[in-house]
Amino acid sequence: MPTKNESITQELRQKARHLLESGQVAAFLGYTSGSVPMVMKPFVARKPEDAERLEWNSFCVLNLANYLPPLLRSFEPPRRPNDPPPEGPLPKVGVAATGCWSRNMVVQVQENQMERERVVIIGISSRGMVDRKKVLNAVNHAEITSVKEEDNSLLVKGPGLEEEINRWDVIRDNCQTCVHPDPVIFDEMIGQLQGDRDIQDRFRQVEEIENLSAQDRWQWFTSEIDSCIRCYACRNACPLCYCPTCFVDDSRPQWVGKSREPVDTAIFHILRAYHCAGRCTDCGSCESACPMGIRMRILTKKLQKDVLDLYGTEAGMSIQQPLPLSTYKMDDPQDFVLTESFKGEKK
Amino acid sequence: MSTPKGSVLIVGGGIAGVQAALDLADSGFYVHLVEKSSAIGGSMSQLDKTFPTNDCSACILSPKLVECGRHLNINLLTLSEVLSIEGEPGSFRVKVRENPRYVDVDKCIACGSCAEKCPKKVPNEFDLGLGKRKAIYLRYPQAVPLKYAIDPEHCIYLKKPGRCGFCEKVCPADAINFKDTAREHDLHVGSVILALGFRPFDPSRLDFTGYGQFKNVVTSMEFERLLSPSGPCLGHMERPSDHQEPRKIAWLQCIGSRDINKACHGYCSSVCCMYAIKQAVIAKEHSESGDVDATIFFMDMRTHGKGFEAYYNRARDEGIDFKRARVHTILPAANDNLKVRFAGEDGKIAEDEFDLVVLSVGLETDPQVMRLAHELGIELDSDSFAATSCFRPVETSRKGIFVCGALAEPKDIPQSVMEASAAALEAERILHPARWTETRKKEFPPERDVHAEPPRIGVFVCSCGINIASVVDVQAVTDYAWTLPGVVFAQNNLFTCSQDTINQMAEIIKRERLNRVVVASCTPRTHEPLFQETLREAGINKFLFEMANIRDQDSWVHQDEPDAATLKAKDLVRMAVAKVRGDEPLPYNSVPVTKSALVIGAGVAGLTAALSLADQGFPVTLVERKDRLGGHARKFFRTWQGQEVQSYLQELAGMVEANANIDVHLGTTVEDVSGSVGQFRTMLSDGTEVKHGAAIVAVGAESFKPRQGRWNYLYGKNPNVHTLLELDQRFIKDDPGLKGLNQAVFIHCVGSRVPERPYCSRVCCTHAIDQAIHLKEMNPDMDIFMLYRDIRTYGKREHLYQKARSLGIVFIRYDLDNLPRVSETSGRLVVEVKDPIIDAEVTLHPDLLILASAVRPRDDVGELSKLFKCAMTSDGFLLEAHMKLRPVDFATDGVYLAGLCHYPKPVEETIAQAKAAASRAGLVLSRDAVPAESITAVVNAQKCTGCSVCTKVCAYHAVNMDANSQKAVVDTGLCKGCGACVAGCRSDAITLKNLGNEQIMAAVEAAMEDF
Amino acid sequence: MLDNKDFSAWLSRLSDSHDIYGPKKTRKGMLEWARLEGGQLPDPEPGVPKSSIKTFYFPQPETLFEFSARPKKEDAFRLHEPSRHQNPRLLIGVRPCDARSVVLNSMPYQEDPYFQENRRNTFLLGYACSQGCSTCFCTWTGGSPVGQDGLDILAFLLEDGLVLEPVTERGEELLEKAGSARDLTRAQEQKVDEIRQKAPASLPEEMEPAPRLREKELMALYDAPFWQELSDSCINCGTCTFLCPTCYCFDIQDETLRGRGRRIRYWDSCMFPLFTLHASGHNPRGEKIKRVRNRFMHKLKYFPDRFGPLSCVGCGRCVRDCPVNIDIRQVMKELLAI
Amino acid sequence: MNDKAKNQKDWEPKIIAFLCNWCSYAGADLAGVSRYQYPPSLRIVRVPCSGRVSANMILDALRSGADGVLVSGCHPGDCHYISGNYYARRRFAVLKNFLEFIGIEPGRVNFSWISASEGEQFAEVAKEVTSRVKKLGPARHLVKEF
Repeated sequence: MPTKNESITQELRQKARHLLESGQVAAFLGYTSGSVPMVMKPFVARKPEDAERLEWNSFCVLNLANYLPPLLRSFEPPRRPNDPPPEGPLPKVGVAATGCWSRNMVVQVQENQMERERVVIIGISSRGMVDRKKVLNAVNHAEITSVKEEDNSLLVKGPGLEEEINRWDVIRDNCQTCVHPDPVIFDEMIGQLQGDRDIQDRFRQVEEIENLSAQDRWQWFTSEIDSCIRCYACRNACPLCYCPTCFVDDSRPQWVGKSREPVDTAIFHILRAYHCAGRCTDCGSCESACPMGIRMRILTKKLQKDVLDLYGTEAGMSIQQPLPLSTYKMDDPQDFVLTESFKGEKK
Repeated sequence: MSTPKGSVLIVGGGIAGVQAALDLADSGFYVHLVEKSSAIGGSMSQLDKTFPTNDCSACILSPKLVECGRHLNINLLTLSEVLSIEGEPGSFRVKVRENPRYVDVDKCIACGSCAEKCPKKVPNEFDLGLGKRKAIYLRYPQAVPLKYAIDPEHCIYLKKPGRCGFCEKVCPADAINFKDTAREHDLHVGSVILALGFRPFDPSRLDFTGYGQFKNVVTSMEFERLLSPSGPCLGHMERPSDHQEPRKIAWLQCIGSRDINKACHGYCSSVCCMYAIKQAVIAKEHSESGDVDATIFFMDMRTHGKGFEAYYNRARDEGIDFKRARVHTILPAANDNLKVRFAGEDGKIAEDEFDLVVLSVGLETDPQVMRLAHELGIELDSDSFAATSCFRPVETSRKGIFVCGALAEPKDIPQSVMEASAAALEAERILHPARWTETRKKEFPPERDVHAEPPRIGVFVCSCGINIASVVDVQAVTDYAWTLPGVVFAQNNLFTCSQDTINQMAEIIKRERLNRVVVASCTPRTHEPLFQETLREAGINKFLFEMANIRDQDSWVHQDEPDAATLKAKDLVRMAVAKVRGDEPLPYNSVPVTKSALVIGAGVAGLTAALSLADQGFPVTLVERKDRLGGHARKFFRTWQGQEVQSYLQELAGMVEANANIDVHLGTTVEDVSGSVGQFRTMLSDGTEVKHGAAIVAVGAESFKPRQGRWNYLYGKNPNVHTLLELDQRFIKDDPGLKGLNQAVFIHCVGSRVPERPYCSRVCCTHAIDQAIHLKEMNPDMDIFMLYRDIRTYGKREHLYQKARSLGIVFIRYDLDNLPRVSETSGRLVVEVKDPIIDAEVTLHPDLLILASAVRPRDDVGELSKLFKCAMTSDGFLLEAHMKLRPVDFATDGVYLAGLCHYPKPVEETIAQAKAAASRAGLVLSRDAVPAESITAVVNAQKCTGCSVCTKVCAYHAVNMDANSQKAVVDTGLCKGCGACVAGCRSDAITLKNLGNEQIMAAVEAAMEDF
Repeated sequence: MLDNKDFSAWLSRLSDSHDIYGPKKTRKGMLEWARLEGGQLPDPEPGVPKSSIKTFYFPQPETLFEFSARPKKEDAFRLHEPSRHQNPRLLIGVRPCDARSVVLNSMPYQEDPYFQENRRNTFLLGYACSQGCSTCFCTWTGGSPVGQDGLDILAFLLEDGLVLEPVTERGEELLEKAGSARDLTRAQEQKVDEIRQKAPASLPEEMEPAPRLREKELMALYDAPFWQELSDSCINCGTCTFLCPTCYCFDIQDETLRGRGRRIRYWDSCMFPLFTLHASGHNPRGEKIKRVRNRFMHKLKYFPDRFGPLSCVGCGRCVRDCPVNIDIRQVMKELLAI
Repeated sequence: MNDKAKNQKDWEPKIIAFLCNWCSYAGADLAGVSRYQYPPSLRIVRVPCSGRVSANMILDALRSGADGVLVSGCHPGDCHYISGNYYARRRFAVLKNFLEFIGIEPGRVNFSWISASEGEQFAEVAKEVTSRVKKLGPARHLVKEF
């Protein structure tokens, strides 16, 4: 009896092979397994036989949307910046997408990073992905050489180590609080849609910090990011970060220093997160990619919370719904404005 | 009439003359501006501050004067007088005598060494003799033209040739010319505007004032000079006798006004109440000791203008003592003080002692002007003001010759400015076929390409008289500027905006090969254009310029912290220098003009404005929400001068309907407005889209109907209680029922000057009194009582007040804390009120009770103001760009206002303002293109991700995605340079020219630099 | 032979004159370099700390000099040395692979005063690895779990203490101050020998890539098809390069602040698109595949061609922490397979 | 910012004020014209519109050593550029919460609406912001030092 992920893998291979064989897509973007346990390799199947290498399991943590725009571009005929777009339809790319990935694809469509027509989305309703760092913590950072996955548990092995871990215990924070596991746009589905999940405390992590004093919040923030080595894995793993020149690399003016000095690191993380405001789908790629275990996701989660509270929108729910920071309402909340609070006092 | 001349003669270089000159010269006519003194500026240049904003008079006037002095199409003729005017509208022959200045204006550099050396001291008439000047002199520091003149009356050399002549010896420019003689000019012009102004009443005619006998009795004009930083005591308020700061000052109102006996001036001078309050407020501010007792003796407090009542209230709160009493003697007291003896309202005699007495003297016409008027065949009225009529407020008795300012009637600055534009309009109406026929075009020298040059920054630090220098150590700031990177020149000036400094600046820019300029003075909002033009004249692009606001935002707000203020000034200069270093030359963009106008509201204002433009050949779309023309005025009986309003209104409406250039939309409102000056697109409720280059908002106001609440007085409950307009209706119908009445009572200020509506409605006093007179004329036996708070029959309207009294109409004053009480017994009205003079309750039984109710702004004005992005006052009227000098402009270019939506006003003022608005709109419509934004967004395609945030946040649809590159592109014609796209862009791919992140942050980082 | 007590006592004596660092578990459970105060011992975890020791030789950032950024001021743009760290540093628990990276980096940085100064000022007390980790492959790159290159002292950890072997003279001198050293028991000697034998064997079989790669024809490697798949998964982050002990690329920037300025050198990564961006806008390594290829070609071909050894010590950090499992070991195999 | 100055009791903070040209900058001018006095702590930077002010600018002000930041624009509906301040309002609302979330003290970064006719209001805001910042003391968190 195959596990859920094994059967998803099978179906994924079939669909991908079919898309490639039938020439509907020039490539299929998925995952394959690699040389290190719990680390999956984003993989571009270009030939039908490649499809057999596709794999789906609980360690597909990086958002594939991140790869789409450049991959699509790679199939366009080379042209100079101001040449007219090529005639006729351009090659398509197939891709597997969970809820958050698909919502990032929506944002990318809204932000002209790709055309919906050019992607064939194979939807997968997410059961949540496993946080490798949680697994390592669970075995007290012992050496792990293999992980066997069942539907609800992980069998972890290493030199002098054999342990079964409850899968849900090591699911990533973002997946544990995920409300929309279903893809919002897709061409085909693998398995059923499970519907929105009812999460009472989806912002618990954020609220805990909100309740601290300003001093303690600063303490938390600085100690959270102090190990940052400025490798930008978080940025590069993010499907929203596609600026040709990141503000980090601007030198006129230099918004932020490039060294590891605390202020520079802080400003990098503040602006990186702020640039995701109203766009972030909490896919958790940043956190999963970070080699230093920094939980920068909490920052974007805070922004997600406020945008929802203030403007009642969540990123990527539909292509039509405008991005919250490039629109407004006459009666948007403004009690944060000093002169408005004055009025309050006078009344 | 054959094609008219394209030039206009303006007589009088005060603010009115200057405004008229600028309007005409900017809309295509050549102007000869004749001024009898050696410099333009008139009375306004002598004032210290102006009410109700307390703007520094010189500061707001100076840019206009300089503009006038520099204007290519204005020919300044100073020291000149008009001798004769022959001809007719469209073609007048004018003889002008230009008296000798004895100083060659082309050579004089105004260095002042002549005056320094001149041995002859004479009283300075600019300071009304309080100070001294030399026989060779400058009228005042910011004089335009800034050229010295020799006063032949006193010059030793001219009296006895061979003696003296020092000036000639010391003049470095060899500008002295004792042989100079009078010249006569024959001017051929199409029209003439008289803006000859007024002269302050000379109180020595009134011996009770002790003026002339006691040193410490001064006129209000003299007191202005005592307050003024450029005055005899450099702004340190001193009294003449001992140069001590006065601690206790009295103002005596109505000196030479409202006085038919001694002064034989029956009229009200209409500005004295406000300027007295202003002087009292400023005196308190000015005093170093900080405690000045100010008392104002008055009969009626006449604060009937926009923002005046609030100013009055604020003054009362600040502890200025307003005494309703008539002063009858002033006696000397110990150490040059003065005993003021006066009769209070209750008739009791009282006495008080003051250090200084200021006589609020009225305005009168100068006898010389009377003579000139006589020679020119201009009819004057019984008060010796130019005779005009309510429906033709700026037309004199002689066709083609127009009048504006105080020559027609005493009035304040905004009113004069309005009339100036209105007079200009009348001239344009006659001469429009000759537009641009006699004008010359401004040619700037080619601009030096500074791209390759390293920054060479010049810093000019202004003292602004003492406005800045009294708080900020300007020398220290100047020295500091020298030490800043890129600065190769720094200088401190007394008035950087004065003509000589301006010219000098241009010279310095050339000499020092400056390629960036910083001026540290006042606010760029008023002075940037002036300095920028100077850059152009010096041959560099005007955008290589920054200002550091060390006055409005430093010296004025940190008066008690000179050190901190100086430190801040240095920071501000450093910031400006850091910013200007990155400034780049920008192109001068322009937008083509749709040569048609939209006028909203078809009341008297709207109709007048529409006609005024249509007559000049500009197509006009006239929008009226009601289904007929006429607006508020349809309810009026007659003007205070007695002309019937309805017949006039029919005539006016008839002309509008008949005019082919006017497209009338009745029962229509404005739905949406897009575009901007020159290129508006407006959607009307009837579905038409109107393209227009300018818009005039004249949506009027409503009269307040006190249906309930404190001001109800049984209105709407008892049939015999009317508002003024309702009584007018009965007059119009000639209702016989009115003749038989025994008693009528008027209650003034119903809903005006009250907490919920703190402004004065300006028109009701005159209107009510005129109605009372009309009733009295219908039935002389009728008893009429006017229950009032202050009678505000300003200007010539005062005659009505006198007439009413002479007809036996009874005036009883009340105030807010004992209002008249109105009741009815068996349908009969009973009015009780306390008469303060006999100090007793009076009970009246009127057959008719008339409520002089307020004029209130329309509730939907807010919507409209949003559509045109115009501001409103707290009272709910529309807010003009500048209370004093731009009374019909909005802050938004290309949009103007007129009529009651601006503030309550009588029909003659509405007409004048409507014509003024038309004149201002003409400035836009008369040209093919208006300057467009140069500071626009620009895209760095290499950085652009094509995410289109910029296109979404742009309110002007100026940013779009290029179909090919899928990168943002900016339409510079549409871009207004707001920068919303810049802040929205995560990639720093779109930026504003000269307002890019790098430059703004350079300023910010400079602000934080340690010393 | 020192037992842990004496070892710690020795360290606390040294800590007066030296700044001592060693691997410690962070509150997040990972092993990372930390300051060791008063005789504190490093955590005896297997494997290498998160960051390599290049942090000590090649700090992030290194201030090259400081200056006043106020034109016209007397001291305008006069450069001066920043006040540098004075105390000698002693790093405890350095793994032989890390130690060897210092030797390798010294080759290109022969002339670099900052690097050399830091090297002079830093003493390395290494811990021999008794057991390789799943991601280790030092033996492939010419190193050894018990290698001495770059170390001043090599230590073998035993249950009851550690066996310290001086490697350099200055190591010798340091050790003299250790005192109270006891001679090895027979058992201990055997244990040490056993480690010497078994440790290398615990690693994947040796394959001497350096000489074999030097023989390879460059273009053949350059055009190898597998680069495409490799770069398909790469996200171009700097994890591999920043964690790698032998990646030494840097960028230089002048920072000015409130009238003062400094020139700093900080890590750069050949994975970043801007790494090779020309002022003209042209970018010779604009595409991801070129950057990925370059990183490995540099480590496995260009560097060996120039200096001999691979620019890799087999610490396995990049393998362990690459978010998309790009594995230099696979790359070596692929290249050697050509 | 030199610490000597900061430790002094009579320390005067430096507050960067980004004021929109059409309303708040004019309001600041009016405060001057009406001689409303306020502390000499503001360093006013004139921007065309509050919609021009980005998160980067506010952070850069703090990074450069500003003890506080004030951004002020036209009242909603009065924007000279139609809608600039509406977008600004959203950006600022989100940014302010976020900065406070990571521990920037409430009161460091302030926003206000001040019209051209609100000179007194401007002085009030200037006083209020200054006193808030004074209570907090010199900024440290995001100030770049070397």
